[in-house]
Amino acid sequence: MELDELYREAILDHARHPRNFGALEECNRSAAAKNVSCGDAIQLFLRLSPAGRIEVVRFSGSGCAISTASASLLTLAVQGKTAQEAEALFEKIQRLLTGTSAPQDELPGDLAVLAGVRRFPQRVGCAMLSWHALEDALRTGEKNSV
Amino acid sequence: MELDELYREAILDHARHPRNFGALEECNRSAAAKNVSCGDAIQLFLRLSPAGRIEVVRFSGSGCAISTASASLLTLAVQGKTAQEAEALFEKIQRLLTGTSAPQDELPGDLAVLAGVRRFPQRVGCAMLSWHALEDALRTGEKNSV
Amino acid sequence: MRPPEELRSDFPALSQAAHGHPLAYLDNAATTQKPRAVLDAVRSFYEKDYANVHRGLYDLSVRATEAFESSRRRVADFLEAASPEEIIFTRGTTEAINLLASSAGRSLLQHGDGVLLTEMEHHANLVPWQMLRSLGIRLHFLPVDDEQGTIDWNRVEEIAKKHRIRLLAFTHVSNSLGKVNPAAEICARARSLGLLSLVDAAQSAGHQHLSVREIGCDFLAFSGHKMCAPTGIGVLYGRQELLDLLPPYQTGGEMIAEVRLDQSSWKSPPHRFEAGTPNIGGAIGLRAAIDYLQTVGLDAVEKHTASLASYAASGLASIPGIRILGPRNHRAGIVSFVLDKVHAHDLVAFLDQEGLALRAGDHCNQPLLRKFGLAATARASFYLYNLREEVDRLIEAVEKTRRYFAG
Amino acid sequence: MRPPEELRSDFPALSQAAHGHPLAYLDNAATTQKPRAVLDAVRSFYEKDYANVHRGLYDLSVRATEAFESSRRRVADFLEAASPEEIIFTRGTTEAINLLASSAGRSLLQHGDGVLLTEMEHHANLVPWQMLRSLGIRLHFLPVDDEQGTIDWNRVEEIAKKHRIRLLAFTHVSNSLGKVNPAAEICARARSLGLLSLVDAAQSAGHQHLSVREIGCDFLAFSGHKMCAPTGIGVLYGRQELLDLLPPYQTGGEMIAEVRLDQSSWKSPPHRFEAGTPNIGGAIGLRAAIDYLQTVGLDAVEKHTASLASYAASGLASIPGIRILGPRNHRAGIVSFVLDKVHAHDLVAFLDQEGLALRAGDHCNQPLLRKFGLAATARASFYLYNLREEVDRLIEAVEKTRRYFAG
Ligand SMILES: Cc1ncc(COP(=O)(O)O)c(C=O)c1O
Ligand SMILES: Cc1ncc(COP(=O)(O)O)c(C=O)c1O
Repeated sequence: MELDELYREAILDHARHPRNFGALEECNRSAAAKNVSCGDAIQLFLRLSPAGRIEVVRFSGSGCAISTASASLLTLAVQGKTAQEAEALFEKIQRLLTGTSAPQDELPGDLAVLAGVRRFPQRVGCAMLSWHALEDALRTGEKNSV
Repeated sequence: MELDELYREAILDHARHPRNFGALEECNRSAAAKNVSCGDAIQLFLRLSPAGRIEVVRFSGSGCAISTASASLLTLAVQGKTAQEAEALFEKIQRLLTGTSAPQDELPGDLAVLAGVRRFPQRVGCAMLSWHALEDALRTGEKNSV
Repeated sequence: MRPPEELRSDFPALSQAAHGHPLAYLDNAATTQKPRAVLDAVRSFYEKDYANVHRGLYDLSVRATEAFESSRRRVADFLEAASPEEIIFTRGTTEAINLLASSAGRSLLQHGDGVLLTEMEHHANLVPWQMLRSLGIRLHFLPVDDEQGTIDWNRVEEIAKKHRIRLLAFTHVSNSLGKVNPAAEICARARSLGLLSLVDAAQSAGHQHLSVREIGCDFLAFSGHKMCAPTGIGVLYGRQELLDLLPPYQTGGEMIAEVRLDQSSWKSPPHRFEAGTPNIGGAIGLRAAIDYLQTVGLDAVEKHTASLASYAASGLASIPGIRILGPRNHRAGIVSFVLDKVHAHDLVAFLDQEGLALRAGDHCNQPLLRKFGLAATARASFYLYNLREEVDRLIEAVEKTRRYFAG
Repeated sequence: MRPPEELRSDFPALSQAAHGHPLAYLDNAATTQKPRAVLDAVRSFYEKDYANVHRGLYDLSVRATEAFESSRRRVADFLEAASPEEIIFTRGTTEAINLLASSAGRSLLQHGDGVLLTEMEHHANLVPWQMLRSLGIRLHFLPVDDEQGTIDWNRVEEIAKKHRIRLLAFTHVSNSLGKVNPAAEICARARSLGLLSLVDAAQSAGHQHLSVREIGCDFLAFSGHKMCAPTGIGVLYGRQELLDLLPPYQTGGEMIAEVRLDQSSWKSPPHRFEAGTPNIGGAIGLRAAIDYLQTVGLDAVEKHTASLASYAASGLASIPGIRILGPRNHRAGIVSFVLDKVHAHDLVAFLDQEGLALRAGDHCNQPLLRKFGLAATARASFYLYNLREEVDRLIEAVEKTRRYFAG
């Protein structure tokens, strides 16, 4: 089935068992993102070290399998990264999913499973939701109200 | 030419040489009518006798050949008639031109030349313009401002 | 009614495949497909009779005007309106309600007046009224008591008296629940309380017999595209004596009597409310759609779609973890549902793979869904060309998706 | 450009007879005929790719959304806009200007601000601004100095300073005079004075190369039906940073971000301004019309229509008692005229008998015609498919009519 390309086993696993799920009380950065066309909403919580490294990252909210799995994968991917490295990752995934970079420009590690979204433009917004929250949390210096 | 049906010789004659044309200072009834879709405007002036008979009738304004000829013909047709008779004539011509009465139900006298308008629905408004002013002048008891 | 298998062949779009399956188009509450008769009528109009309307004195424009105005008469007949002057052409239901809210907000409704809505209104019959708040007009809501869409219409009286309600605006058929509100009863009640009434008939027009005379409403709005007509055309019906009181909405050509640099005066309804060149081709298409639907028979359409929906609702009910919204009895051709542990978006993405076109989302009913603790549902909605086999395929595919996600 | 004799065959409506003559359609300023390519594109969209847009997750609706949004991108290219987000779909020019006036009246324009128009504006670019008077916004007018349509644009500065002008709104091409206003120059002047600018491009879009980048306007409006597209679709272009400041116009579905019973929030432009189901088929038709016109070549269209108009103006000038309005040089494809002792309505009724379709009336330009002491003119307006022979027939038929009425 074509859809297996989108709902790879790893995606389903992350959707059923999201990692780093639940609010983080002691965060110093956070942001919410909402997909107005479907109502999916994600809150992202970060604790950055004084040196700007992501020490802890968690998310909460509700969404479809794609947005949930993408958020779960995000938390694994950015943990331990510097803010700059995380931003670079955001830009890479955005380029890859919106088709402005070549497909061979692969995503690193576990994130590679998101590449299947590329063929379903109507779902790119779902996959990008948590990443937009990340972007937002990193860019706005202070803790946002979520 | 089909149009000769509309622009009969008598119509052209009345359009070129309208009868009873010009304002009537000493009127006791008057009304204006305007065709919003083309800008044609007619003012009608009546002097009614105490018994309700139309003693004098004149018109002014500017319009196409059909509306001018129709107004000119109107002045001839209603002169000397009672208000009731004039109203009956209004209704008759309206029925005839808007097609709600049978064509054999002919218009009296000179008015018969207006029957050709029937085949040109876009011109019925022109032909009816002065008649609507007549109707208005008769119905509203007092002299209107024009 | 001609059997739906046969009616389908009137609709070119329905003969396509989707992901290797025959397309089962089950998103009719969003919009309907177009029969060949409608596409032909529009095309032939543009090929033979097209010109701008209302002001032309040449033959072609007389014909175009006559075609356009005869569409208005056709709509008036269709709705059993008292006269064609009661029919205003708009882009659709949304524009119709915006027009009414904007004009009524400057005439029929006064500062301090209340407008009564229900909690099941489509955003199109909610947000335009919210905009009147800045004029001191207050909104009140009849609660929806349960997921079946029950509303206690007896409460209208008490609310109307307490809050100086002037207008009651409600949806005839809920686009997410498939609930059918008793429009005639409601409007009679409104009238007896001295309230004006607006019926949002977006989901009922072209889906059942619809008469403003029988319903007794003051205003009614619908969209052509949900009843076989092209996009971009819809109708606001209004009782003549009320339309006479309403100021214009959009302004410009065609709707004015006299224009001076410093002021202008207006034509009478309906032209007062139709500024600029209207969607002439759309009106021709709407007339053809009405002709088509009346040939099929609206009572039959209503029966057919309701029977498919209740067949679907009972079939889906046997799937573990499913939750079906809407009334148990007397359901219009709409079934919304959610599946435990499967987000509606994932569900319809899977159904799409089986050639089943359903919508997932809030269906422009955010407040209602929020009340039920939901952000989105999947929705199957039926029309005259849908088949029982398509419902069977739906039920099977939902079950298959459930199993897939259950892992 | 392919020769007009050949282009004609792309337009089914042009091959018909009128009163026993080949139809000469000379009412293009009111609306244009549609090429087969546009009719085909719309039909094929409804037959293959039709669904509602924006919210569907199934294949068909993804295709419909893509087709609709690609039409928006096509319009952005056509106008050389900075991005598709600057393109708002409306019913036509009239709605575009109503939208802008209504939204700007609640944001960009303040109580006491002035709007500067010209005396040659179409009612569509006059009456919507008159409606803002109730908000304390004042209107001022640049006079038209003569029947050629001369405007002294140097006066903008003095008026702008004296009357706190905030916006200058003017027609690119006058629909009754055929006067072409130097849009780029005017907008540069407006910008240097700190004024916002709106160009009414109803008569120039699809009739000449048109670039918002070159013109440097803040807003621009046009109608599809005057450039080969179906009725019911048009565009408001607005610079992104200004659109961001504008509140919504119509409200309802598709334009909201979040709806609660007590309040709502809006999407960003352009969707903020497109409430409800849009005219999807109309947008597809507009895209096809742009494709068609660009294949023909817009510079060639401009040259062709201007040359027909100046040929017509000089030919008509030899008829005794004729009075021709509009500029002597650099006239767009429009010629308005009146004949001594023959009312314009009678004149076009006679021309109709000869198969010539012309408009008579005020052309939604009442204040301008009143200034010239006229209630109506006859107007011939040309497009890519008109022929020199048609102009010859026109001149001959006007002369014949004159003789008929001279009796
Ligand atoms: C009940 C109801 N009202 C209003 C609308 C809005 O209709 P449109 O988008 O055609 O303006 C819809 C359609 O989605 C609807 O279902
Ligand atoms: C200059 C001008 N502006 C505005 C309009 C109004 O266009 P529409 O009727 O398509 O809204 C027209 C068309 O008549 C026009 O010529």
